[in-house]
This record gives sequence, structure tokens and C-alpha cells, in this order.
Amino acid sequence: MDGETALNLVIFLPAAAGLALLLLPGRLHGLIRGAALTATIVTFALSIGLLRNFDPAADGPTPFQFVTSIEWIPSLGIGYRVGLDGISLFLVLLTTLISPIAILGSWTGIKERVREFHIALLFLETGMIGVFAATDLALFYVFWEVMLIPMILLIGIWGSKDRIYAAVKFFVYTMVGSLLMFLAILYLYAHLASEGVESFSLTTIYAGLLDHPLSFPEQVTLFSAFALSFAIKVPLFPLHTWLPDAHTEAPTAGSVVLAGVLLKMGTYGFIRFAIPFFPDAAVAAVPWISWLAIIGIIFGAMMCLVQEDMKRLIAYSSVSHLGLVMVGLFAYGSSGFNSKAVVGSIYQMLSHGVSTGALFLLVGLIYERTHSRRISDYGGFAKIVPRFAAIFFVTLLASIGLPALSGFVGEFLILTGTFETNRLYAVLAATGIVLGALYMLNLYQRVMLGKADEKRPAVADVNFREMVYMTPLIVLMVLMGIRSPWFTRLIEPSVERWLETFRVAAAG
Amino acid sequence: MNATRWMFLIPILPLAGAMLNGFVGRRLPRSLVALVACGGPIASFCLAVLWFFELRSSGDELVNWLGDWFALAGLDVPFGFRLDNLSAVMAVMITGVGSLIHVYSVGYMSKDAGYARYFTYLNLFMGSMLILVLADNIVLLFLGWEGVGLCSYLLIGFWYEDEANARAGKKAFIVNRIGDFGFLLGILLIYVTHGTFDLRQINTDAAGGVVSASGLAISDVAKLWIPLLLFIGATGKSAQIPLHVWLPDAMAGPTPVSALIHAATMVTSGVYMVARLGAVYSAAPSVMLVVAVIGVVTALVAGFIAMSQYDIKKVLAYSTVSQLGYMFLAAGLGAYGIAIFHLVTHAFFKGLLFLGAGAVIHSLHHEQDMRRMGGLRKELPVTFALMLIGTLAIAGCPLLAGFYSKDAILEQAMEKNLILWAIGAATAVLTSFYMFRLLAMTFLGERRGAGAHAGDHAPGGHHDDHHAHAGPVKEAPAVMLAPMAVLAGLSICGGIVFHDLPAFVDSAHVAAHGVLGALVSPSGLLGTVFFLGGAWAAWFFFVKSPATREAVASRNPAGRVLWRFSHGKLFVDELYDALVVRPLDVLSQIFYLLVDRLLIDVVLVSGTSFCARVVGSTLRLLQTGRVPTYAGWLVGGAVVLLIVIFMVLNGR
Amino acid sequence: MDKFNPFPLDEVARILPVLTLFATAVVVLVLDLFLRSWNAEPAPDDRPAPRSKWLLPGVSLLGTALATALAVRELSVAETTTIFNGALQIDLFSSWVTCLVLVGTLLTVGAAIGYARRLDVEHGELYALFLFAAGSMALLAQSNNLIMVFVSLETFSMAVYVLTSYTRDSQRSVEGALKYFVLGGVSSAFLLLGLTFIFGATGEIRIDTMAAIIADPAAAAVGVDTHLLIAGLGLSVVALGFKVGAFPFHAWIPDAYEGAPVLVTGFMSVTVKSAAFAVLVRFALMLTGDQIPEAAEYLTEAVWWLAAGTMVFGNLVALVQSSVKRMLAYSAISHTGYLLIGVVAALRSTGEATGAPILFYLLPYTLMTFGAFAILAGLGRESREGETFESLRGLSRRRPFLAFAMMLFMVSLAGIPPTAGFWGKFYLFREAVAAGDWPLALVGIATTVMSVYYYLRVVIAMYMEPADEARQPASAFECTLGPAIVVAIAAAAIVAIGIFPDELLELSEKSIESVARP
Amino acid sequence: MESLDTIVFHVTMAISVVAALLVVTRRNPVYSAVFMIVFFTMTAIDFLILRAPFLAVIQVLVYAGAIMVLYLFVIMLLNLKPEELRETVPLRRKLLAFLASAGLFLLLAGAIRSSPKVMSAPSLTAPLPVAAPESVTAAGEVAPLADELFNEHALVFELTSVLILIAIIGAIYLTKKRGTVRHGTSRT
Amino acid sequence: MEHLGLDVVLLFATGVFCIGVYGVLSRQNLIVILMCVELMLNSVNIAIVALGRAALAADPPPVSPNMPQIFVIMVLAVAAAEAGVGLAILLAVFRSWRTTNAGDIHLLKG
Repeated sequence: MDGETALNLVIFLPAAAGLALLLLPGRLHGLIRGAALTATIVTFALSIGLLRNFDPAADGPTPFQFVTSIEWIPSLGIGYRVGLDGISLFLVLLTTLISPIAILGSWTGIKERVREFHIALLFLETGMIGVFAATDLALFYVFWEVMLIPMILLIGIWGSKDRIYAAVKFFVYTMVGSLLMFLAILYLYAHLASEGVESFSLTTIYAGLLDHPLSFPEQVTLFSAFALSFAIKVPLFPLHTWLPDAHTEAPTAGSVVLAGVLLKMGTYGFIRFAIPFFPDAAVAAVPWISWLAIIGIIFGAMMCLVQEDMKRLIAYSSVSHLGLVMVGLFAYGSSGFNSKAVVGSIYQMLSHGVSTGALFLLVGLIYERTHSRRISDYGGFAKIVPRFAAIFFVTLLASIGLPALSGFVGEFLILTGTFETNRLYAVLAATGIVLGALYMLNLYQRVMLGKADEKRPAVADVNFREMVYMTPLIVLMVLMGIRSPWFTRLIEPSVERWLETFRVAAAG
Repeated sequence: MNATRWMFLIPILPLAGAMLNGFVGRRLPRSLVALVACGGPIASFCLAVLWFFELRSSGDELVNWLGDWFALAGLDVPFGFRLDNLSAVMAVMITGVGSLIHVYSVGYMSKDAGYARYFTYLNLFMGSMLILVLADNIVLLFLGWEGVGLCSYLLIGFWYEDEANARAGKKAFIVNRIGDFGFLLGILLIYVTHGTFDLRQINTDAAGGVVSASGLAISDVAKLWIPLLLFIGATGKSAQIPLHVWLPDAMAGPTPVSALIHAATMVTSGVYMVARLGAVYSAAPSVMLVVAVIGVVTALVAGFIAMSQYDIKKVLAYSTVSQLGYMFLAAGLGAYGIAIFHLVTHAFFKGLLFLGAGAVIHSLHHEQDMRRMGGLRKELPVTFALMLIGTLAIAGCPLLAGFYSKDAILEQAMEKNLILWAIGAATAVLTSFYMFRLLAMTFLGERRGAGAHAGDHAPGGHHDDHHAHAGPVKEAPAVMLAPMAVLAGLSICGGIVFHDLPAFVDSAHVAAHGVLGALVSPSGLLGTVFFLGGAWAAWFFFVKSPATREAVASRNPAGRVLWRFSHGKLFVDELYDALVVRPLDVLSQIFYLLVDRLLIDVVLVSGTSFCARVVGSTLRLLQTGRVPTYAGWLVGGAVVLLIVIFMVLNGR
Repeated sequence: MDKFNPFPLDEVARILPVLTLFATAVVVLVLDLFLRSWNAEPAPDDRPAPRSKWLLPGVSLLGTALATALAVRELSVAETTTIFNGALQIDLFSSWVTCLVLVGTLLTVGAAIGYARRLDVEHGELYALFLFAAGSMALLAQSNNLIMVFVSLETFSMAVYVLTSYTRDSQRSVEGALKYFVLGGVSSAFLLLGLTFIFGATGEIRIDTMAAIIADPAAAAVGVDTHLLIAGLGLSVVALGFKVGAFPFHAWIPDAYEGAPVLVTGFMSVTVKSAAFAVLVRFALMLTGDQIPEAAEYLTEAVWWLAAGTMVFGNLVALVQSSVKRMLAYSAISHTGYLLIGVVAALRSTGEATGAPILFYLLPYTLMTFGAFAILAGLGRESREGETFESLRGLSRRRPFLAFAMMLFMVSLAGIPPTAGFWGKFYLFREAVAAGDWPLALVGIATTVMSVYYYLRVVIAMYMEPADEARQPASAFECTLGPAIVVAIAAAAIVAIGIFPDELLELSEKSIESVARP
Repeated sequence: MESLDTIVFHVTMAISVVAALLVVTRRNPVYSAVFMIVFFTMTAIDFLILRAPFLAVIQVLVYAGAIMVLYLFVIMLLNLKPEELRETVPLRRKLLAFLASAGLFLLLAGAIRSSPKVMSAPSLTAPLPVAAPESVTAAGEVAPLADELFNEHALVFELTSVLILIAIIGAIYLTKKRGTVRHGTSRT
Repeated sequence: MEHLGLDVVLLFATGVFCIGVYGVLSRQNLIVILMCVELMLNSVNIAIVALGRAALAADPPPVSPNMPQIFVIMVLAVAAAEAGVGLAILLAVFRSWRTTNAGDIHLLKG
């Protein structure tokens, strides 16, 4: 199978499987779960094939590989254009990896409307992969929005107590941003169309903007619209308050997908769209975004210190971690955007996806047994569920960036790059290291250490199924921690290529 | 075996042991666990010794490369190991002492439920520590640096069912992380300045002057800040003021851990790091002074606190802090070789002392409070003898290991800075005093209160399944005593045998004296006096006339204040609690409630939707349901529309 | 005038869809009469006998389907002709709008099956009025002279007034009809005055001739009187704004929509709007000649404010509704606002044929709005309590298909892909931005955000809130066949258009061009 | 002739305005209807003067004759008592209504008076130009009117039949009595 | 006093139209309101006829001089239909509401 077909399959196989699930009788839960799992695993296998066929040295006319380009809505200049570069490739892989794991993770947790649940999840997967694979601005927007619906259903139907509030908040927050972006997309199109460039194709837009740059005020306005949308997704302080609620109230699979993949869409959006489209504005925004990100790092960490709910704590930790990613993305110095920091940011996105996804899985796993997320209901669990504790601990270490685990590589690259461009930002961003250790160890201590409550009914340790889905994540955390070149080998050329897709006007 | 290809085995073997024990240890018999656990370090030790001698004879450094960790354009970090003189000494010492302590642990932990877990952590520690010293670049060093910190955390909180232990572990980790924060920034600054992480290259650059090999200009700022930031890391790891607070609490871990990690190896990695980047430090005299001052002040303060502690391990902990201060003093004076020399001898005698203390604690069924000890020399004669050797060594008894290394430091200080020397000298007296106090309280006199306070546990000295209970006090098993004996031997002769270690490690080092010359040098003579003075004072206050002690400590106002400060550890913990921990908590809570919940969520988010609803509800009132009103809207709207149209038509 | 032949056959052939509708309406009326006499012993009321229950809807459906087929066939005829001495202009534009109206009618008649029976209004009049109204609307879309515009507008309005009060014994129904009628009468008077002024200004009543005059006044025998023309257009905008429900002429909409039987609400919300917008667009295109762009410019600002006000008002008030039906009414108002964006864009772009987004958007609008009303119809909620959000609770469990379709409609109304509504908004906003009017698009965006909230409430009620068993007898979820099929078709169409909108987009563009360049 | 027409026209205008004012201000709808008939009659006279004799005829027949009779019939049918006719319209609303309608009038008057075409139009009572073709001079008479109606505007004429049919259906349906009144429950 | 300006007639028509508007706005009695609507329609008829009369004198002469009057005939038809339907609705309202007072009928609102 050639790469193009494989990529299209990767995008649409989950949705097709979702449709096929409709044909199954709703009460055959096992069959439905199995079918969904199979579909996602096949998708994952296909995406691994993409990884193997990806050529980092390719130097085609577009930065993308496995390109499919079909005129979809020619009257609006919209094409079905998908393709991957080193940046999106791994995000797609992350998505295809997280999806089967999310299904496995909710194998027993979801007992109601099982079929609908898996359909939502599968459609969500297609939406997410589509966002990363789209190389057409309008197609991207379509996927970006499509994904919202299954997500709010996941939160709203299968979530916990305040799920409706969380779902509404998530939805409205996201819509505010994405609709403004929508307007900006149209404005951008109108600008290019007035210059005779009538296409939503990314490569065309890149080239078009190089030839016909927007004026600086226009750039700033449009960048703000894009940035708002992406910043909400990231989330950047102070636009983050949807996140704790959504993460906390969502079912495990929802939280995993949210933390694992959805948040990356924001940062990915900055890389793919906001920065290359409006480089001058992006440069002008560097201090703003950096400061907000730094505030986010510290503020998020401080929020973690006072949380009583495990999921909420982990959710806030995402605010902190993603803040670091943003600092890296916006590491801009005299020699332009710092490729090391950008690579680091992408790496950190992946690492965060794996480790925070794993954390949510673990919380979900223990929640299934104890039906509590309150930290104070726990204590001494290391004794009761030692395997769980060990996995939890490793994940947590990866999350706080202990060397030899995945988190460190990204953090280190980001900090190195940022330090080259702006030392103050790097220093402030690095405080996250201390605070991260503080809240995570606090969590670990309060949940796992100490004396176990004698009266507590027995809690089973991690079972085989749970081991099955945790193992790849743990292996990945370690692999990413000690063999970063395997990943950066593919990412770096794409980032270098990315830097060529736009030009910053002198003294922006 | 080809060393250049297989050198990585030194750190990997213990790690392999850790993996094995970690994954399947719980299902293996204890003996097998012990075999795996001890096998790794011992094999590493053999290799280290082998290659140490190879190195010594050939003078060729062994370099080993194990693939890339980072490989980006302009940022290349390999898993590279380098066995040079310094790292070889460290590796041998670590694997040697480590092996002994592993063996000791087999006995010490024999009844513990978390046997395999314990050895997993311990092996993991060995591996990390060896990575730390063998790393050829600073990022890999940082990996080891963090790794040992992690193991330290795990082992301090080994008996995690006691909240206090868990807290102590966390504290250690956090405080270390604060140091690491500085360390990491140092690394970043190194990269920006030197364009490389290679330790050798950094040293060469720093020694070379203003331009690094990669063509980057080395600014004065970088010259000053690199060593300073790295030193922040060192203060964390090596428990120097102001980040020393974690080490005494770290005694919550099993005693062999204290011996290995919190005395012999991990805590000295800061010193190692300074020695490793000697050229960088030498290029910044002001930082050197900072290092020396911090070192000596720490030495004094820790010695002062150690005087009044009752927990036997706490005394040793503060003693460790104090001795580390000495090492930093030496390093700060530029005598890196001597610092390492003291590091090595300290590993011997402090390891011995901790193991001895462990034997005592083991024998007393996990009693750590010296007030409930006393007179143990009769029950534990071997332990007493070994402890005595250790005490003599640390206190600076001539001919023993500690004498030589400490003397060398004080001599350097005397030459270079008299104020530093004076403080160091005072510390020497204190050292002798508190060590003999410990010895006296533990082994001399009469047994006090065994079992009398069974329910009243000394803080941090108690473990869940090891309830202190009265029982027959008997000598530790041979498996524990044997390693102690080896260490005792090293404590006795280490100073003499390894007398040329400073020169081996630091090519710039010029030995001032021979083995015997040191005895009669002015500094050596003074050192002997300090040793005797401290020992006498301890004998006087704790054996001959305890009443005087009471009088000085509780009735003399000055004495009382001093005692309170000493016993209260200068209230640094309380200070930090009030200045950092609590404000952070309170601030976080305030931010959470005020900024996150109230300002953003309620005011901005809900407020917006509330406003929309209010406006909507108001507009809704227009919809009165009455036809005339509606007609009014229609006509009024038409009027306004026409007005707008005509305004535009008539150009406003 | 030498030979009397007002209806040449070839011209009659062009209005076959309309004729089919009228003929079917008459047939239905007649059949109804026969049905009543066939039931020799009629029940106390005049309810038709069971054996004939398929006859009236069946015939109506057939007729409408035939008309629709004929109208769709017209879409492939690209030529633009005027017939009946210029009374009608048959072009792609009119065919498109006819199709829109007929789709709405088809859905209405389909949904009436079963619904009308349960409501006990299964009369020939009901279907006849639907069909008459639809035919008049089609004529309105084809109208090329002002008399035709006025009369056809009044014709379908009459029918809709009666339909609104169709459940004539319900206070709400007649109240809604009364309001609609009185205000509609006033607005008709405004329209008439406006048309008179336009006639006075140009001396013409044929729209195509007027367009030519406006495009090149020097060439015309009679000059154009800008003041009078603009005043006339302003008054017409008031009246047409009334018909489409633009703020502040919207006032009748919520009340009439709420009062009318829900099926009628669905019918008028989609077809009336399509027809009225057709006239608005024709007027707007009439002004966008090359020569005097001011004529359009004078109106633009007024329409701009109408659009902005409508979007803001409709959405804000929809936000605080507790009845789903009334919420949908306000949602219909807000969609008028979005459609008016297209009018503004059309007015702004002088010399260029625009306005296609309006035509395109009317189709998804028809499908999704009618779909939503059809679900309410299908669920058999006639008491007001049945229309609250709470009453939708648990729908996703009892009627998963209906709930899913409703969600699709809501998603489409909110303009979220992959539904047709998204492309509608996309196209509209794109046109506005391309015309340089991004502030109006911004208003549209901001209000869309609000709309998301209340559409979401429906989804929440159906899917997320626990059903309140005590307050909901199971019968509340009875679903009749007609609405169910209609809903299925509408939902499928919405998704299909959402995924493959291109053909229709092109068609709408061509439709506009057919008017602009006859 | 010309000036007579003009004078008559002015008189009818004056009477029309007064009648219209009375229509909208009388409390009793019967009075309103009567004044409405006056107004329609005046309009018929206007039509005559404006060369629309056929219109004048049907104005009287249809409007005054049919429509107003229908109104009166309904008024009688309802048989409202005087107290039911009492309207309590606040002065404020009357004022607003006046302002709105006056504003509308001013705006439209402005448009009319600033229209050069209207202002330059010849007198409506002046004789037609001598050169005017027969079709123009005969305009408004029954034959040419019918000719044009049934040729050029035949379609709209046919459409009115549909309109009337709808009106008939509607009127019959709505006024037919059936069942009991369903009172809507007021909102809680 | 010979000149009868088109503007005068149009102003007269518009004036009556606005009187009708005033009636709709200020009256409560539905019958009167309906009459006001008729008044408005009729006033426009006058304007149409006047405009048509003015066009007769134009040069060149109008192609279809009868068209305005045909327009008026159609308006008449519409007005008749409107009266019929309007009064029917009025009766239906009266039957269920027992009132013809527009101000009292406001079940639907908000």
C-alpha cells in the first residue's frame, strides 16, 4: 500500500468503523469494544507504516509527504489535501496510539451506551488525525470543528457529576476561539484572493504570503484571532479555566484524549498556521505569549498545589506543561525562531501526550475501583497496589522531566533554545521544574504513601488488560527519554523546512 | 576485555541488577535477590579496579560511547563515558564502598518485607551514581545527578508507610530540585557560552580564556555565572547552606542507605562536580571564594548543630554536612585533589560510622535515640571497636585517614586565607567533640531507658514493621560486620595508602608533605591538638562530669541560648517553612480562589454569559405580546431605516 | 394586441410546477368534498373515514413531488427568459428558489402525514393552502413586475395567515394569526407604497427594465429619480424585512411561530423566508448596475444595521427562551440576520454578481429548520409544556434516531461542520469579508458564539440530562411516520450537502449570474 | 374645466383627510366605517378627475359597497357593547404614535418634494398633449383597460383568482364553528 | 388655482397613509385597526393613479398607459381578500378570546 492510501485510511478508517458500529446490536458490548479496538489498532498499525516510509531527507515541492490533493469544493477554493511532515507525523502517531489505549482504558468503566461511546471516540479520532494531517486551511478548520461534537458528547454523556457544566464551558470556550479564527481564515483568503491566489491550500498560502505579505496591522489582527483560538486549546493563561473542568468531568477516555491529543492541537496550530502565516505579528507577540506562558507555568503549578481532586490536579499540570511548550515555540532571537526550542516543544507535546495521558488512565483505573478522585480519600496505596504505584511513579517522573524519561528531553531542548534567545524567559520557565516536582510528589505522597486505611475494602492491583495498555506508554516514555534521535531525526528537518516557509520582515 | 568498548558496563551492571530485581524480584527467593543485587556492584567494582590500574599504568583515558541521547544540529549529547583519573578514583570508591554496603544490607534488611524493592533502588542508585561520575558530558552528568536524587528520594521514603519518612524523601527531592534548577541553568549557560556539553571541552575552554573552541566569546558574566549556578546545584546535592536542610531528615531511610548515599557517595557528587569542572571554577576567583566560604560556614554550622542532637543518625548526618563543607572549602581553595582525597577518606570512615550506627540500631531493634543508649560497649564490643576507629578517623587522630585529608585542607586554608582556616579549625574541634560525644553517649556509661519509652519514638527513627521493643541486645551478624571491618581497615590506612591521591586526581596538586611529614607539620600538629581538645571536652562533659554539662547547657543563659539554637538546628526549617512553604501554599490557595475561580471563571466567563442573558432578558421585554407595540416597532423601525437611508443619501 | 393570446403554450410550459401545485390544490379540495360525501354517515365531526386516510396527503404529496421534479428539471435549463409579457422571468435564480420552496413544501406535506390526523386537522383545506401558498411563492420568485410581486406576495401571505390560525379553536393559534395578519397588512401597505414610489421613480414596473435603466439612466427614455427610488426601496425593505423577520420588523415571528401548529411554523419559517429573500435579492441585484453604484450604497448602511440588529437581537433573546419552539423562532430571526449579511455583501459589490450565498444558505436553512420543527411535530407536543427544553430529556434513549437527527440540525444551525449549515455560513461570511465588510462578519461570528449556547442546550437536554420519568408519560415520545421520514431525509441531506456542497454552491452562483446577466 | 377639476380635487382631498382622521379617531367602529365610506367616495371622485373612470366605479362598488358592508356586517355580528368599545390608550402611546406617523410622513414628504420628476410633472388636471396617441387619451376607459388587463396582465389577473379562492377557503374555514375553544394555559 | 401638482396628490396620499399608520398605532379595537389598513392601501391607490395620470403627459408617451390602473384593480382585489380573511380571523379571535381589543390579546410574548 502506498503512503497516500495509508494516510487516507488512517484518517477515515476510525470514522468508517464508527459507522459500521451502528450496524452492530447495541447490547453486544464485548463485540462493540472489540471491533472498535481492532479498528484503532489497525489504524495504529497503518500509521506505523507511515512512520517507516517517512523520508526525513525528502525535498519535494511541499514540506509534506504522503500527499493527497483532490479538488473538493473548487468553487470555494477548498481541496481535500492531506499530507504529513515530521511535525504532524508524530502527532498523528500519538493520536493513533492514544485511541486504542483510550478504548482499552474504558473497557470496564463505560457501561452505558457502549456503542455510542465508541462511535463518538472513533469519530473523534478521525477528527483529530484530520486536524493534524490536513494541509488545506479550510479542511483543517472542518476537522477542527468536527472533532468538537464527539468530544462534548463524551464529556457530557459519560462524564461525572458536573459534566454538563464542563461540556458547555469547553464547547463555548472553544467556539469563541475557533469562530474568530474562522473569520481570520476568511480574511486571509480574501486578501490572497485579491492578489489572485484563490486557494486554501497551505503550501499555496505560504507561498502567497511570501509574495504578498499582509500589512503589519492586518497581521496583528489576524494573528490575534488565530492565536486566541489556539491559545484556548493549548490552553494559555488566562484562557485555561475550561480545562480543569473538562478534564475532571470527562470520562477516562475523554480526559486521556483531551490531555493526550486535543491540547496539542493548539500548539500545533501555532506551528502550522499562526506563526508561518503572520510571522511579523508572531514576533511582535513573543513577549506577550511568553509572559502568559510563563505565568501559566507558575500559576498552573501553584494551582496544582491546592487541588483536592486528582484529575483536576493533573489537568492543571497540563496548563503548566503546555506553558513550557509555548515558551519554546515562541523562542525568538536574533537568528529567528529557535529551531531547537521548536523541536523541543514538539517533543514535549508528544511526551506530554504520553505521560499525561498515562496519568489520566491511571487515575481512571483507580477511580474504577474506589469511585473517588479526592486525594484525601487515598493514602498508603503503594502497599495495596504496588504495581499501580510503580507505574504511577514512573509516569509521574516522566511528567516532571526526570532525565532518561521523555519529559526531560523536551524540557531540556526548550530551555536550551529559549536560553539562547531570551535568558529571562528560560530562567522563569525553568522554575516549573521545581514546582512540578513539588506538586507531583505531593500527589504521590498523599495517594500512595503513608499508612493505608485498614477499613478500606480490598482494591485490586493493575490487571492484565491494564498492563497491556500501560506498557506501551511506559516503554515510550523510556524510549523517548533515552533515544531522542529516533524522533528528532524526523522532526528536525521538518522544523528547518518550516522555518523556511515564512520570512520575518526586518525588525518586526 | 576491551575497556574502550565495555566500559559502559560499570554503570550498566548495577542498572541491570535493578531491572532484574525490579521486575521479578518479588517473586525470587531472597538469596537470589541478594546475589543479583550484590553481584552487579561487585562486578562493577572488579571492572573499575581493573581499568583503574590499566589507566594508572598506561595513562590512557578510556572513552566509551553508547549512542546518542540528543542529536540535533549543534546540540549533540551522546551517552558517552570517560574514565580518567578523577572518575576512575570515584568509580572505584563508589563501587567499592557500594559493594560493601550492599553486602551489609543483605544482613541489615534481611527481615524487611521490601527486600527486593530495597535492592532495586540501591542498584539503581549505584548505576546512576556511576553514570554521574563517568559521564563525559554535563547533560549525562545531570542524568546521573537527577537519578541519584531520585534514588535518594525512594530510599529515604523506603518505609513510606510512615508519613514522616515519605515527607523526608519528598523534602530531599524538592530541595535537590531547587539546586538542580540552578544546575540546569548552569548547563544552559555552558551551552550558550561554550557551544558544547563536553566536560573536557568546557574545561579546556575555560582554562583557555576568552574564546571557546567553538568560536564563541566567553563573557565575564558567563565566567562568573556558570560556576555559581552549578554550585547552586552542588549546594543542593551536597547539602550545603542554604540547602542543607534535607540531609538530616534523610536519615529516615534505612541506615545502609544513609551510609552509602547520604554519606559516602551521592552527597559528595557536588564536590565531584566542582572538581570535575575545576578549570571553570579556577577561572572565577570570586566564585571560588563563595564556594570556600559556603563550605567552611556549613562545616562550622553543621558541626555546631551536631553537638546537641540526640538521634545518632542525625549527629552523623550533620557531621556529614560538616565534612562536606570541608571538601568544598578545599575545592574553593583550588585544591581539588585534596577535596577528592577528603571525599574518599570520608567515604571510608563515614560509611563505617553509619554502618556502625546501623549495627547499633539493628541490635537495639531500631532504636536511634542516644538518650536511650549507653554502655553498649559491653554488649557490642566489635561494633564499639569499629565505631571507635571510625570516630578516631573522622576526628583527626594522627595517622588515620581523616587526619591526612583534613589536615591537607586546613593546611591549604592556612596558606591562603586565615579566616577560613580559623573557622575550619574551630570546626575540627567541634568534630572531635561531637563524635566523641556520640561514642560516649552510645557505648560508655550505663544503659539508659531501654524499652522505657517504647511508645515514644524518636522522630524519623522509626519504621512500621520494626516496632522498637525491648529485647536481647546482640552483636550484628557477620555479613554486617565484615564490610564494617573492611571499611575500618580503610579508615585506618586510607590516609597513608592513598596519600598520593590528590596528585593523581589533580595534576596541579603539589604534595606538601610526605606521609610522616604531615604529622610534624605545623598544621598537622595543630590538628592533633584540635583532635585532643575536642575529645577531651567530650570526655569531660559526657563521661566525667555530666553535671557540668547540664549547668552549661541549661542554667548558663548564654549556654542555654546556644544549646537551643544548636538543638533546634538554627531553626532553618522553621524559617523556610514560614518564608517559603507556607506563603506558597497560602498564595496558591488565594490565587486559586481569587484568580482562577473568581476572577476568570465567575467574573469573566460566567459574567459574560450572565451579561448576555441579562441583555437577552431585557430585549425580551420588547416582545410584549401586544399588537400595537409590534406595529410601533414596525413603523418606528421604518422611520429609523428611512432616516438612515436619507442620511446616507444626503451625505449625512 | 391584434390577437388575443395571453397564455401562449410554450410560456405556460415554463410555469408547469406552479400550475401543478395549483391544480393539485384544487384536486385536493374537490376530493375532500367527495370524501365527506362518501362517508354517508359522517362522524359528529367532519373527520374523514379511515379508509381514505392516505388519499389527501397522498395526492398532495404526489402533486408536490411532481412539481418538484418539474422544478428540478428547470435547473438544467440555463437560459433566462421573460414570459407573459414580462410578468415573470424564468431563470436559474427563480428555478432555484422554486426548488427551495418546493423542498420546504414537500417536507411539510410529508410531515403532515399522521401529524395532521393526530391534530385532527386532516382537511383538504390544509393541503390546498400549503400548495396554493407554495405556488404563489414560486410565482413570487419568478416575478418580474411589481404588480406580480405584490399580488403573489399577498396571495401566499393570505394562505399563511389562514394556516397560522389553522387550529382555529386554539387561543394561541388565532392570537398568532391575528398578530401576523394585522402586522402583515401594515407591511403590505408599506410594500405597496414602496413599489409605488419605485414605479414613480422609474416609470417602470418591470424589474429587468428597471435594472437596465438604473444601470444606464442616460439611455432610458425616463430618468431615474434617486430620492423616490431609494425611498421606495427603503419601504420595500421594511416590508420584505417584515416577511423575513428582520429586527425590528420581526415582532410577529415568535408569536406566530409559537401559536401556529408546529408544522405550519416549519412551513412558514422556511418557505416564506426563501420567497421573500428572493425578492430582496432581485431588488439588490437590480441596483448593482455598473453606472450608479450609489443607489446600492444608500441602502447598504440601512441593511447593514438591519442585519447586525437582527443577528444580535435574535440570538440574545433566543438565549433566554424556555420553549424550544420559541427558541427556534428566535433562531429563525437570527438566521435572517445571517442571510442579510449576504444582501449587504451583494449591495456592496457593485458590478459583480453576488448574493449566491443567500441562495445556497436557504437550502440548508430549509432542511435544518424544518427538520427541527418536524421533530417537534413528530413528538406530538402541542401543549406548551411539551415544548420546553425539559420535555426533550431522555429523548436520546427513547428515540435515539430522532435525538441524533435533532442534534444534527442543531449542529447545522450552529454552523459546525460537517453539516450543510457550516458551508452556508462559510460562504456567507466569506462573501462579506471579500466585500470588505468584516465588521459585519464579526458581528455574525460573535452572535454565532451565543447561538452555540442555546443550540447546545437542546443537545444537552436530549443527551446529557437525566430523564424525569415522573413528568413524562411515555406517550410524550410518540412519533408519527411522516415526520420521522421527513426528519431522516432532511438529516441525510444536511450531511450529504455538508460533505459535498460543491454542486450546489456552483448552482447558486450560476443562479445569481442568471439574474445579473440576462 | 381644468380649474374646476383642481378645485374639486382640493375639496375632496380636504374631505378625505377629515374623513380619514375621523375613521381613526371614532370610538365606535360603526362611525369609523361610515366615515370610511365617505373617504372611499371621495377617492372615487379623485379617480374620476385623474382619468380613471372605471376605477372610480369599482372603487364605489367594491370598496364602499362590498368591503365596507362586510365590515359593518361583522360589527353588527359582534354586537359589541359600548363598554367593550372603551379603549384605554395612554396619552403617551398616542403621542408616540403621532410622532412615528408624523415622522414617517415628513420623511416621505421629503423624498417626494426632493424628487425632480415629481416636482416638474405637469398639472394633473391639464389636458393631455395634443400629440398624445389614442392609447394614451383613451387610458382608463373600460375597453383599453380590459384589453391591457387581459393581454399584458392576464397572469396576475388569474393569480388574483387564486388569491380570492384562498380568501374564500380561509374565511369559510375560520368562521366555521366547531368544537369547543381550547384555551391556552398561561405561562407558569 | 389651475395647477394640480403631482406632489400635492402624492403628499395627500402619503398623508392619508400616515393617518392610517397613526390609527394602527393608537387604536385598540381590532376592527378599526383593520379599517386603518384598508385606509392605507386605498391611499396608495390614489398615489398610483396620480402617478399614472402624470405619466400620460410624459414624452414619449407610456407604452402601457393603463398599467397603473390595472395595478390599482389588483390592489383592490388584494384589499378585498384581505378584508375577508382579516374579518374571518377577527371572528375566530373573538370566538376564542371574547374580545376585539388588541391590547388584551397577549398570551404569546417574551
